[in-house]
Amino acid sequence: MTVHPSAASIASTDDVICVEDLKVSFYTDLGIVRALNGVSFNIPRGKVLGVVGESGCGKSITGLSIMQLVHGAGRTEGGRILFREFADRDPVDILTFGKNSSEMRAIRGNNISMIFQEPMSSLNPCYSVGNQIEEAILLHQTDDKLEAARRAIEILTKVGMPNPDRIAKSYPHELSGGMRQRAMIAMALSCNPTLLIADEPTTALDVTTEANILDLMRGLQSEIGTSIMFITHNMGVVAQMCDEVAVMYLGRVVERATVDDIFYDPKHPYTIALLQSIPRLGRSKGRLASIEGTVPDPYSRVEGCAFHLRCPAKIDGVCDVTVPEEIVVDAAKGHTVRCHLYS
Amino acid sequence: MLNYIARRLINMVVLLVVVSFVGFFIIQLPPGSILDVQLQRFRQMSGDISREQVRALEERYGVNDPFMTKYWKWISRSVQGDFGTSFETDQSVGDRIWGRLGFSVSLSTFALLFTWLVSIPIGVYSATHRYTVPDYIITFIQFVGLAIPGFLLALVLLIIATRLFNHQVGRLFSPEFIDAPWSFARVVDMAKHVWIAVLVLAMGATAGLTRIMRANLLDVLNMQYVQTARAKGLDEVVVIWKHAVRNAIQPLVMALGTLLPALIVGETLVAQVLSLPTIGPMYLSALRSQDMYLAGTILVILSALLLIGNLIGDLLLAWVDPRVRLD
Amino acid sequence: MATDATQLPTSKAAATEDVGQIPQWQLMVRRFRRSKLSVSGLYVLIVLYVFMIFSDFLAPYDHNRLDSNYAWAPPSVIGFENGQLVTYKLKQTLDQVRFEWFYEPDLSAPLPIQFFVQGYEYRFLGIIPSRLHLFGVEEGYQINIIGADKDGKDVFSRLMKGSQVSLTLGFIGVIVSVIIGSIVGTASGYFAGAVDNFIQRLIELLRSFPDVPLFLALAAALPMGVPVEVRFFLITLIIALIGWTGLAREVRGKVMSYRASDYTAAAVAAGASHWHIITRHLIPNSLSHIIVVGTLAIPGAIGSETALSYLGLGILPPAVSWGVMLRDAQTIEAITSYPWMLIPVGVLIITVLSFYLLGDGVRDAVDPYA
Amino acid sequence: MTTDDMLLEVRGLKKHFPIRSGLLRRVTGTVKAVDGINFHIKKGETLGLVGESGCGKSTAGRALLRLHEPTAGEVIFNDPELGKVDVTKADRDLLLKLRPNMQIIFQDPFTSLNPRLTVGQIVGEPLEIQKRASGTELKDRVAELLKEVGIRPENMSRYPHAFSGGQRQRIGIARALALNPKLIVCDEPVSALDVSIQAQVLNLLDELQEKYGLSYLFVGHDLSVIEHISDRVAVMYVGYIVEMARTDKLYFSPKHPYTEALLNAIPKADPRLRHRPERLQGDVPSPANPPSGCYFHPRCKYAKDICKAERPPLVDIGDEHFVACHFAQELSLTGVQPLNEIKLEIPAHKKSTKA
Repeated sequence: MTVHPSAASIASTDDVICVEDLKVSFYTDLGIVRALNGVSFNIPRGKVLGVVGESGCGKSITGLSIMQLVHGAGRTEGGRILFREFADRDPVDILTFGKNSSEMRAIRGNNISMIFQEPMSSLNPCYSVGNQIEEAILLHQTDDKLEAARRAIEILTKVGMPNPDRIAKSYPHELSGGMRQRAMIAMALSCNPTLLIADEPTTALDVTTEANILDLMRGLQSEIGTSIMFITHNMGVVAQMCDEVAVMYLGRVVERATVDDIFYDPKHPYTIALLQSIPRLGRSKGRLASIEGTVPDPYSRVEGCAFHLRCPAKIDGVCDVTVPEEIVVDAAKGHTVRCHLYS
Repeated sequence: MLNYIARRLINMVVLLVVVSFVGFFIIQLPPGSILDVQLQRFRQMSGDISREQVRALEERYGVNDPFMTKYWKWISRSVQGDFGTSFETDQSVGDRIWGRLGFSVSLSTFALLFTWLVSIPIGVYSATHRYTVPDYIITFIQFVGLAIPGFLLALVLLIIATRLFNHQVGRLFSPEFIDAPWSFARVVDMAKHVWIAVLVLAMGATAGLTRIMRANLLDVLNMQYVQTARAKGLDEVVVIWKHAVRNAIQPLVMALGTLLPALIVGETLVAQVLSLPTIGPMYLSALRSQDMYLAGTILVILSALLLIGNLIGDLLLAWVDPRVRLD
Repeated sequence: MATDATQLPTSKAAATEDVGQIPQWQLMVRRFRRSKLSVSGLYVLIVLYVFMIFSDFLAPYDHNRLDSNYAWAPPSVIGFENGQLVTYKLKQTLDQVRFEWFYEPDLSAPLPIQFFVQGYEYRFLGIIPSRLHLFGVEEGYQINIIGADKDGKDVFSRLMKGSQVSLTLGFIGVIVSVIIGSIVGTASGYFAGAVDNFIQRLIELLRSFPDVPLFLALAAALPMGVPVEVRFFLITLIIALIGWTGLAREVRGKVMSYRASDYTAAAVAAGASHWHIITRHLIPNSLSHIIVVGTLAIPGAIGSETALSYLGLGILPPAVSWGVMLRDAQTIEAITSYPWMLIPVGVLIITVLSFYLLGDGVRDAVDPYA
Repeated sequence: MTTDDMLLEVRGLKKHFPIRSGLLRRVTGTVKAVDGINFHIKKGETLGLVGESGCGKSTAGRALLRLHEPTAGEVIFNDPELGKVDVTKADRDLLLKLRPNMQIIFQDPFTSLNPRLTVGQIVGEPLEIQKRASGTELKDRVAELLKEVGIRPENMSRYPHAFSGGQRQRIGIARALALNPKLIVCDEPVSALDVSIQAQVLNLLDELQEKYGLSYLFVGHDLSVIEHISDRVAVMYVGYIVEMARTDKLYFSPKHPYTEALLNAIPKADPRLRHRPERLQGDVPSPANPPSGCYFHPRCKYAKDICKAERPPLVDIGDEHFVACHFAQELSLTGVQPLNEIKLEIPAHKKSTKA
């Protein structure tokens, strides 16, 4: 398969991250799982990119790949991840660094940080919240312990903790889910990263807490100017949070557009079907349009377009044979789609 | 916390009473008593003993008392610190036990330290190098360590020490130090003798704990907070030792409480082979000669050690893991 | 009508067999097979147990047959002469200084090894009387393929006879303790409340005794002078009595989690009886766990029997077990001068090791994520 | 026989769990998971029970089926043969007769099917328990049930591990259908599923309801899903129902401040509807240690003194709209705005290229 750098993925100086044709496979006892089959997208500086898709589409793996945190059985088998810390610097290819190399560690937590889905298990139960935030500050920013403690409390205040001094001394199990996620955000933002990767940060939270966390992230994002890669499966969250969206299906980005275009002018049948199938608040009752079938099991390899097995607009002899290339629908807005209907 | 300790202590006292009762019952089960052995000896020495003499002895040892009376005599005196008189040697049970128990406890403590010092790093290595050749080798050695009887290892080490280094091991001290007062030289002498025992005692436990450590660490390494620590940019060494090991070590801490008494009694066989003056061989001979006060006392003391050990383990766990709230 | 959710092909390269049809236990067998070490452990155990079944047939002599001419005789030299396997008569000389017997094979006096010979009488599998033995030599001489002990008893014959105790006692003890532990644990976990409370107190009490001393005390309380079979039975009981508490606790934990599961709730919602839930959902799911705990407990139980017998509190002579045989190997002199006395120890280690490897493999197969 | 269209009436249902602590492990408190709730379900109707985690909605669903033994209250079920029966007081025999009419489907499709049984055994189990069928008859019935939920009957001999989450959920539904129930408690049946699968399962539930006249108690936390499936909705907060009304009423003109806050918090799937209304601060209180008066008062922006002192009862403010708020009549709250209908269609390919 030939690689065509798409319009969107031409490494513009405005992009913090430019992922090109990323391929990751997992070698398990039961077979090979091709998690990413050539993922390409970019994250513009100071913007929020939403990465949406159903479970198994590879969205989390993409996030972990940027951090070089894919574990044991997973192997990166191709592609580039270009990271440009400042607009006037040359980009570096993260994949050329070793997983535990000093270069990679200097980026992690400092230039690119990450928050995870489960606030209950993402903080170490044995150390106080303050200690865990200070750890990152001491690693990247200062050697002065008092200064680190001061900054930790400052950032805890910033994420809206009601009583930051007390929170800093408390242990994770003493905090509610929402508070823990705030602490995680504080930790991730403690070194003013260029990019924040948020892997379903609100999925495990209740709606009222989720709303607060989303407000907080949006507010801090516009204040600090950090770019965010926001991984989620919730279209509502995407609509509220993101500037741009990449829709993933089975290890590929199938559509990439601004958030308005995704919701008002979607092109890929999968994106359309996804939007149709969600029950929307305030919409009249009736049958939901659903996508037939299920996501193929991860060990199998689907020929042609991965979505053709469930696609209502499938073209026989085309979709089940050739993998569609990335097609630019609107160059100005950077709207691209991988679908034979538009070739 | 205090509430918890108080509750545990009350529970412990209740359990100890029941344990002493059941233990005493088991120990006096076998027919006959030490008295028969005693009388045998008297007969051999002085030919004949009168009925009165026998009765006097019976009276003294309370041999013909009903079970409850025997138990009561023993337990009421034990509580006052008087564990009765050993039939066999006519010595106070207390005196005999304390000296040996001291050796047993220090020996086991050394073994425990050794176990921890060895099993944690090896377990960590094994878990972080899973499915590599060294991991397989470590795993295999662990199983061999579990499978080899301690006394055999003691024998083999004994042979190596005597034949190769011409070094007299076994026993606790060189003859010139046995009755000597404590001094630096005596400690050095003890260390020279005791290393085999420590090594042998620690072997089985080390193999087991390494295995546990490996499994726990593998679990913990899958936890999200380990990933969080990596995402901060921490070096893998720090991730493992600061964030993962601290959490994986908890079952080992819990095992601490049970391990000490287990080691104390586990040395029985080894102590036999190495002729160590510890509590195990004493308990064994007391059982054999049906010296019920001695055996019963040792059994209850060991139970108390086990219960105290469990309590210490739980308290340590609360200290290591802030999530464990003892209320 | 609902659309068919299973109709779509999930894969073009469909597997040749339908993994979905394979029950869980078969998937476990497959996972087990992947662990080479565990599989070899299983094979070793199969060989050992086959030897045990045919032990009387394989042993040339009664385990207590004395022959002072063969005291401390080394393993027989086997040769091949005139088209048949032979061993040699021994020249016995006394070392006057060290007062030890020395043996040398008399290479001029071959003793043909006879096969399928008649020897002492035994009952195959405890039922069929027989005098048939695999091999032997001319009456009046002895073949000791792995040497003889201080009384000239054939170590190989004793090893074979001893396996009948050592390979079964611990095994049966664990089976009994597994049965007790499973029943008590299931009852405790399922009925909760007062039943659970009582059982938990009982277990707590039993576990307040350090196990080895309790074990020794119970063994010491066993009556002397009872037939071997009775003693065997009583020691088995002791092993079971001490072992069941740990298993009961684990089974209780498992049963409680299965009882709280949604599929159990679904059965309750359909009106299922306690019996239905226990037999349909709780026991089948706990079973694999019980087997794992049981398998891993066997080596410990074998070790316990050996230790007891070694200390003179377990199986007593004239009966023989590997533990009894160890008593002859407990001095430096025995090990250095008569190293073949260590062969039973070696066999014991291999047995225990194989059980550990087997148990480890079974555990990984049953619970691949633990 | 009754011709009443009421199927289930729940009155004052409570489920408390004891907390033990102190020296003697005495009961020192209770977790009031469900603390006296009233609602009813009519024949063929779906009642949505919505709330945040820990509000007691699942416990309520299970308590009325007596999967948890209720602490107090009545659950009056209108059985087609036995008439109105209080489920909480039924003895073993009566319960056995009542159970087939009240079934349940679960949230987690991976733990709700016994991994050791085949799909056929799982779906056939209720029939076996109730001795409704055996042998080939059982097999035929199971095949029929599987077809009903969109699973091919050939899958009967396969094990759950061979199925995806959505397929397993269908199997769970077939199991619940096996005894021809009148009422099914749906305990968050779609919250563990992917969106595309969620729609399939919701449609299936709709179809089955229509076909068999089923009533659902649909427990969930996703307000969009609840709105889609329910005729009426009850909102729970810390063990208590704070508002209950017809779906459109509850969503478009809520009367309880908590309902308002919940509706405002949902991220709307429309980028042009981005706004940041006032958010609810603080956390849901623990049911072991709830605040005084109205449990919602510490987080409520409209709270007055009376809210701290008195717990408002659930009262009917007309047209079957129940609210537990001292100021239900006075407050004017904002609900959901009718959504911009976005026209979406999958572009069809020219027919000529189709084979």
